[in-house]
Amino acid sequence: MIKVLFFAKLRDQLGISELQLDSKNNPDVASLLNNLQQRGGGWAGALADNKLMVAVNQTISTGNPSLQDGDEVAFFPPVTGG
Amino acid sequence: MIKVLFFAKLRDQLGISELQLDSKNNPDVASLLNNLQQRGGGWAGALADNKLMVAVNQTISTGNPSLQDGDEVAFFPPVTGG
Amino acid sequence: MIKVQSEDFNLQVEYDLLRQQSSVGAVVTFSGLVRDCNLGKKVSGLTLEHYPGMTEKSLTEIVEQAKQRWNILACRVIHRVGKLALQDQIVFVGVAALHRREAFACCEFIMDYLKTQAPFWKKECNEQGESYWVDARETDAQALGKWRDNEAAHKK
Amino acid sequence: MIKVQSEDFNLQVEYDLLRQQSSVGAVVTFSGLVRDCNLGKKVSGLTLEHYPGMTEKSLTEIVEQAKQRWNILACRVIHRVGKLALQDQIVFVGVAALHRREAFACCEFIMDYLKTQAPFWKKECNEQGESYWVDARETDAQALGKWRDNEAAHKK
Repeated sequence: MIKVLFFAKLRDQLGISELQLDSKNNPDVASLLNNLQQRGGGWAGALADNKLMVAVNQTISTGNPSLQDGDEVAFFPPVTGG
Repeated sequence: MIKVLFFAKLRDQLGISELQLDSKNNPDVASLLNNLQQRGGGWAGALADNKLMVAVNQTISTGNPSLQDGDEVAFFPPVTGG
Repeated sequence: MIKVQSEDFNLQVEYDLLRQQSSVGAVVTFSGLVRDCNLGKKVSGLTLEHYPGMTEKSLTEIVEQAKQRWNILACRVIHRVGKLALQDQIVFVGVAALHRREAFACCEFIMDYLKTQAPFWKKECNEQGESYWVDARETDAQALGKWRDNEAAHKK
Repeated sequence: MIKVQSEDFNLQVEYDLLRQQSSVGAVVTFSGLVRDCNLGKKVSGLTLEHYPGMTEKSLTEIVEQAKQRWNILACRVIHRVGKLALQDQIVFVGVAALHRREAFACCEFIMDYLKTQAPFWKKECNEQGESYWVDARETDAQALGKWRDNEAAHKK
């Protein structure tokens, strides 16, 4: 399974902070994102923002890394700490 | 009269921290410096350092400002505070 | 030393820890505070959300990058999370070095990267009790360009 | 606020004074300390000579220049004079601003100008009881170039 996390404004928009998804249907970040956007409701819109950041196993990811069982993938808006 | 001050290493080299000089013979900084260098002993050598800084009335001076009675002129090595 | 915590911090305590080595000649500290106004809107407080685990990892990596660029003697980073009131301290970055150049550059570098890479999010609230997520500032993203473009210059 | 004094100063006190306004979002502080080693020589302490009157005037002018370049909310500068021991505090520059960019730039600008314009001189002593005047560092003179060359860039 892949653990998927959402934070801040994105979590509020989706109304959920965590999902567990099958790794077979989500071989990489791009297909995971695509599958999430297919969920209907506000998902496509909320996940269409091209400023969204992605972290795989708690490291910011810019390409399209492949995923495997046990991976943790997080989607979140641009960070605003400091 | 013009008050002439020396600081730090330069004062140690000259062995004096303050002089009062006639303003008539020292119409500007260049002539004052020249007169000081004529004093013999170590004066010419100590005052020949082209890194010496000059302040007129407590403001760093880079040109050759004219001097008048009551002015305060200071000569000192590059500053090393902070 | 990196800490993500809800408790406040004390500048003097951090500073005294930074200056322990007798070779320290320069200490630069940055403190970020909750302002009363952001982008023209009155602010009465904020909540800081974070991604537990990744915040510490991200800050550790940023500090490691900074240490590879500059010769520093000590570095301390604290970021608070949770509810904060007006004028509360949010973040502390302190750097000790032999000379001021490295201390300034390293401290500013860490703040620039923290602002754009570390997973914290601010939700501001106003006196009417409304709350809203703060948008990222374009100038924060631009600030990183300085370190990429002038890498050679800043290494001096 | 500018002070030239023989007494020590307290970072926390200065910081608390800098952050009094509720619009302050960023405070940067610089503290300069007596290092145990300078240019390869072991140091056991130093004496700071100054030009009374001109030091205050010079620091005031430097801070005024900085305020013309950056929008800052508060600034405090303290420079000590007289005998100082190893690890003693020598100088403090603290700047409060809305955002970090101005606070960092202004604080570093003041230190760069202080180092090359304010009439202080260090005489170091070593454990053998020898004392000698410290030579000015070429890198300090070079540091000023940054503010002249990149005036437009740093005003952003």
